[in-house]
Amino acid sequence: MIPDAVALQTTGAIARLLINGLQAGAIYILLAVGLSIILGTLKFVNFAHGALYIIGAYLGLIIAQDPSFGGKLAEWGFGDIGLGFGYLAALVVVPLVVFVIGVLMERFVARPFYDRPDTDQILLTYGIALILTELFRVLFGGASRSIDQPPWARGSATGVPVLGDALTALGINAVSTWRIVIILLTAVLVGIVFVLIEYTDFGLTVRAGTVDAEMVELLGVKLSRPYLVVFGIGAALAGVAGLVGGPLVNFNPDYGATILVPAFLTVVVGGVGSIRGAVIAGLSFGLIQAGLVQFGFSEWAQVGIYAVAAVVLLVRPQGLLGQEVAA
Amino acid sequence: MASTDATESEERTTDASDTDRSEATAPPEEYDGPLLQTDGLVKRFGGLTATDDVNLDIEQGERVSLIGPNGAGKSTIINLITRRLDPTEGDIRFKGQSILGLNPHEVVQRGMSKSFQQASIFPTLTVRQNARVAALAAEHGSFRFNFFRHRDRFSEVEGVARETLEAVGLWDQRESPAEDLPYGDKRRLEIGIALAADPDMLLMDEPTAGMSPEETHATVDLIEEVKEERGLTFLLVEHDMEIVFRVSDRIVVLNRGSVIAEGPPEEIRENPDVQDAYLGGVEL
Amino acid sequence: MAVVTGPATGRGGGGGDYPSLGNFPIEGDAAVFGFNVPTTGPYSSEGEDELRAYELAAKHLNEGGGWVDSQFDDLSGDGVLDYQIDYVEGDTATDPSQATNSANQMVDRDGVIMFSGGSSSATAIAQQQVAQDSKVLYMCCLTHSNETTGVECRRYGFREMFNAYTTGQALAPVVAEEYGEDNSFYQLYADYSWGQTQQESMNQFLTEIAGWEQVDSVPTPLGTDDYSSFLSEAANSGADVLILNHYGLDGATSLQQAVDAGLKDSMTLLVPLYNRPMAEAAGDAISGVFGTAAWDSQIDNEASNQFTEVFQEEYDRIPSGPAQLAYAQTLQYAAAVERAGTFYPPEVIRQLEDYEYDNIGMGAETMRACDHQAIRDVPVVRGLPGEEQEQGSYFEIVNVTSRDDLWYGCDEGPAAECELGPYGDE
Amino acid sequence: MSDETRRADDTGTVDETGTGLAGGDLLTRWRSVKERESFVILGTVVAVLLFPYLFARAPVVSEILQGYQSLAELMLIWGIFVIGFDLLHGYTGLLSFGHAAFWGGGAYAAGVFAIHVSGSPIAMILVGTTFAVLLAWVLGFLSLRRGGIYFAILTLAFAQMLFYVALQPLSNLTGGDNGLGIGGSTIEPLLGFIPLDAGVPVITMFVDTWMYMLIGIAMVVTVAFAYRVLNSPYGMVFRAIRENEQRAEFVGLNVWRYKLMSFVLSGAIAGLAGSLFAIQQARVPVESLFWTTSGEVVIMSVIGGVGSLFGGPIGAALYLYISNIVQGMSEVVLFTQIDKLFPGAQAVVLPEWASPAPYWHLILGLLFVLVVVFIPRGGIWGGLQSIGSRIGSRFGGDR
Repeated sequence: MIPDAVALQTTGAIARLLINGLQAGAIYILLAVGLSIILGTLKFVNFAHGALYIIGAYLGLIIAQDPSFGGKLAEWGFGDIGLGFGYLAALVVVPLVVFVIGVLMERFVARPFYDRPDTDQILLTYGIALILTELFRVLFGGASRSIDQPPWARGSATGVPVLGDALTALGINAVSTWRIVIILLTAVLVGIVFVLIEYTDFGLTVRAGTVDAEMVELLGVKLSRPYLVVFGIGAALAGVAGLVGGPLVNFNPDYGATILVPAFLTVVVGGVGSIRGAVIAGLSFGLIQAGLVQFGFSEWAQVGIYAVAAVVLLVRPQGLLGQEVAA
Repeated sequence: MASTDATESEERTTDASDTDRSEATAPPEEYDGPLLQTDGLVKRFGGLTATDDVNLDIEQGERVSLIGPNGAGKSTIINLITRRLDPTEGDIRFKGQSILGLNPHEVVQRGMSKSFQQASIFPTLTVRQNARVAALAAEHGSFRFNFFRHRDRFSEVEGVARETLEAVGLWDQRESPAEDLPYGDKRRLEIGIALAADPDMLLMDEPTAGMSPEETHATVDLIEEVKEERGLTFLLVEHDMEIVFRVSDRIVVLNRGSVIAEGPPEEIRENPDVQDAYLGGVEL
Repeated sequence: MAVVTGPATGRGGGGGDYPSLGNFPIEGDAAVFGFNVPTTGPYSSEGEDELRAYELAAKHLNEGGGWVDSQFDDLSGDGVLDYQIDYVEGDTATDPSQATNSANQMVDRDGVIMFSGGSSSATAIAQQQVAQDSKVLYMCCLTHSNETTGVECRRYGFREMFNAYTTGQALAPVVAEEYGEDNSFYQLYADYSWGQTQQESMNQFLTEIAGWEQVDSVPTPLGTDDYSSFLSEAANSGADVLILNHYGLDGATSLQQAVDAGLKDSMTLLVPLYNRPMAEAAGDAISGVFGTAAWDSQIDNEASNQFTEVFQEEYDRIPSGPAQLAYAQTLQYAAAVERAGTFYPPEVIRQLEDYEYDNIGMGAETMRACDHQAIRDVPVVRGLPGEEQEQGSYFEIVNVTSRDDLWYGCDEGPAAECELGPYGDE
Repeated sequence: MSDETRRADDTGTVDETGTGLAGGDLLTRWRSVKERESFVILGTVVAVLLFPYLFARAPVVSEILQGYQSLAELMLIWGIFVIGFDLLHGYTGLLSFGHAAFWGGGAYAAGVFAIHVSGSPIAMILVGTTFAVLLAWVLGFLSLRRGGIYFAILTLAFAQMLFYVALQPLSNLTGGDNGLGIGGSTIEPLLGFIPLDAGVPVITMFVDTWMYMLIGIAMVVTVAFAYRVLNSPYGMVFRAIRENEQRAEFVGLNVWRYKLMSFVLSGAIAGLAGSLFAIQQARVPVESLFWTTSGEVVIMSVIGGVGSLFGGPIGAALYLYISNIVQGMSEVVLFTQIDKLFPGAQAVVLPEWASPAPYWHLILGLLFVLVVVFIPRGGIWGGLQSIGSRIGSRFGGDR
């Protein structure tokens, strides 16, 4: 028999690892799922995905609060364009707006480039990311911002009824409510997308198109509309990531590029086009990072992810749950 | 190339980084058995058996056609022979030696060349440069450490390129970009590229697909010509029965992955199994 | 830079003939200063404030006003020597490469006789190198790393700002008095030279001076933007105090996340160094948190008040700590030129070295010759609650730790690793 | 463009060296001359000699351009880097987003060698380049397993990994976040007796210092080397792989090995450029390994013209011009020197809102996207060439 105190300590350590891993992975997963379904279905590489995060974050800030911006907006007298409608309003509006932005991107950016080489797509979206980043910098200034946490999710989760007791019982004494919200929100959103792709007619069309677009078109199913929707969903997920990440991590126009690299790595390690793969890879990254910290190897936390990714890709070039390998 | 065809989801396992073994284990010069043999060749994709116990023997100088309805497994066999796919079971021997474990380029270096279904050329290079690339591979092997010598120093390469282009009748167009050629000429160039490697055996995957009647005619003439001049061994996959019967010494009929008949053209024409397989399809 | 030797005399040379060196002698009627600050990127708000102070300094040098009239007896208010002061501006974007390029442009194309600026140690160190190699003086602005006047020190660079080492020294007595002596502390530190020395200094002085006990000190990799795993380990350690050794905006992020995780309720938080972009970004999270700051307008003495006043008059805003540094270091250079009677860099350097002064509102100071570090007091501050913060005012001064309780000898600490290099006239 | 065969007057793909009709009109002869190797090298030498003079010292021109010597040096160094990058991207069709690894790796190797072993510039260059070659061999082996986007992402990931390794675990060696300070005094004189900051006799007015000479020589050597490679069998095979990898494999070429060679040659040139960067700056910022550096070389290459020897350096020069000089143009003065041409004429100072300075990133981004959309394989060099050939055909008739 293990003495109770030791048992509590062990469960506590495991619970902390899980919670930390989950919350660290959540944002990556939101970004990676969107990237992955776009890349898997449309075969389109979106280096501007990080910019969508930034759009979501700034848009959320403007809708939820009354921030005052620097940059040219201020110079032109529009420094205070915040609406102050509150966070919930942002949670409704941001995904919709970024969805529309995604649809527009598919129609006017991606579609003309489907027949161009992969590398041209990378170059184009990289260029668009540069332009968007710069536009934000010029308009809003380069300063780092953050979104306030909504009042209902402020402070430590240990103070929340029921949940707090459970956490304390598990030996967790430092986790912000907002992180729990992020974990739940990510789970719900990714779940919805998963059901949509795996269990609906729309999803069936999309998946069939992934395998053989020509064949699907021959069968008389138009793929252009599902493509629009897929791109929109992927974009909206990135926008939501920006919105929920905004209260957690300070952002500035450059942050989109910072977050893009690990998100891409998550996609490639998980396997392109696989939602499950993206989730598993994102969680693994989160757990690896949290584990390295918890067991005293924190200086390797950053390098660790890249090293693990390199090993995975050497052993399984198509990623953990990847399907095809085109040599 | 990004082939995302679902049926090709399992690619061959040979690591591309393997070193060249073609030179090291080159087959003996005077070998006079069957040029190409497949021995109980089986290929399964998941639960689907695309190739089922196929045994082919192709003698030197023989012209063999592989026919069969859509989905009979012709492409799979070609992909197995050219080492784009790994067989599930069985062996493939070229010039008496197993080629399993070789990379595609090594198979080519041993003397088996392939012309593709679509005109697979180097579009923005000139016609002459297209031929040169192929000639280079034939003259220098699959890789050579010579990045610091001007290419004009390699007159033998130039010679082969010229010979090839003259053979396929494209010498006059040598300076135009390959992508500007009419479709028929592109196919001729493609065949030329395959020939420049100076192969012992040529695999042709539907050489006349998508051609006009005149172009088809010209291509068939070209094949006949090459056949006469070079004494090449052919393995032809073709839908157009007229061509098949005109150029083949022997015909192998595939259905659902298995060989259902083989023999000289006249025999095949009479074979009831073949007629069943093609029921309502192509008149023989 | 080609060093062509030959007789050439700067006008107003006074002290006789000097050979050409770097951008000396000055061509034309104006001496050009280079102000190299981040005007884009996340630290731009700091850079812009520095720039305001630099422009103000140039204006006062030419037309009189501010400290030129009252604090710096060497300065006339009618240019420096016989030259009017002109200036060029550059953008470092807080990126060392960009800072180097921009500094090279000033030295090479614009012919500056001195340049100044910076908001991170990496950019300051990079610029100091340009200064040494091109024999043009560089007056550091905001750089807090030990290396700037330690292993990376240069003959052509001078620093007014204090460093990571002294931050721990200055904080320890203040927090010991505030929170008592029986405390255990847990440190997180950014895993690069600044963070490492910062946590060493905290450990040393909190143990020695405050009598506290360190539970653990954990590095966070650079580029970390989610500190949750680290914070949850910290919370679990049983320590009373959590020290977040993260610089600037990273500090804002880690502090905010600590507060969000509820750590402020169970632990006392400390940060080493406040600056304006960080305070702006962290908002209410800094409330009650102790730290140090370069300078603050609340420091109540004649020079400080005067600077705040002229700055407010000119720009209608409260100056930040780095602004005071920018203003002070520009005038220090100009005064040294006046004392030397020439812009010839080696002579100016000799005037700056071991110079004792008490005219920038930080008490009596010495610009030490052995490592070009100003030996001065360090302000300790405490963050204000969100609702009491306003533009330019984010913390309250708790104490100004005297220089007598701080610093280290020339043969110890970072100074022991400093080799300044040549003057250029040897 | 230059790589497209429609344009036989392209220096990268000289095909018919002088086989055409001899004794044609002047234009034809000019065309055949300008395709010779010696001409290309000579042209590069002249350009390298004249450039710093025009950019930094010539009356009127340099004042309008607002150029200066050290920027000219930097432009050449980055130009070399872009040539190396383009060998892989433009000619072999492999888009690497991790070339910072070779640039930064070469720079660090040269810098560490200078500090701990010898500060001889030649030795630094050799060490830096060799290190980059070895690194390219390893990274190429790992990332060439997959093509297209995967290659881009894998190179990006490996380079980022190196960045983080240099930032922390190896910070004792690399100086971590502060960068590696080599120091001008650590770098020894060229060949032991020529200080790099001394003026070059006779041609001082043109090139100023030996530092520039060293970089200029490296540029000429790089151009000659790249020209040779592109006109060797490799050049042909690289293009064949770019055009149709599968076909190249099926003519019997070991595509994988050629790709690896392309990667290594490209890495070698990037390493050379990185070593020069370390010498010129006397410092290696850790950002030289960061992925934005990889992004910069991509932008330079595309703007200048993918798949052309001279497009790269032009793209590099333009990028650095915008990021260093336009960046600082807080006020735009048009016709600065006009009074020298027309006495009494006034320069025009544009109002502050018209200053391009705050928008320099945006300008680069827009330029980049425009090139990607409309002239993906041409860039500015392609544009110049088609203008040139249009003029040529107007005066010379149809070829």
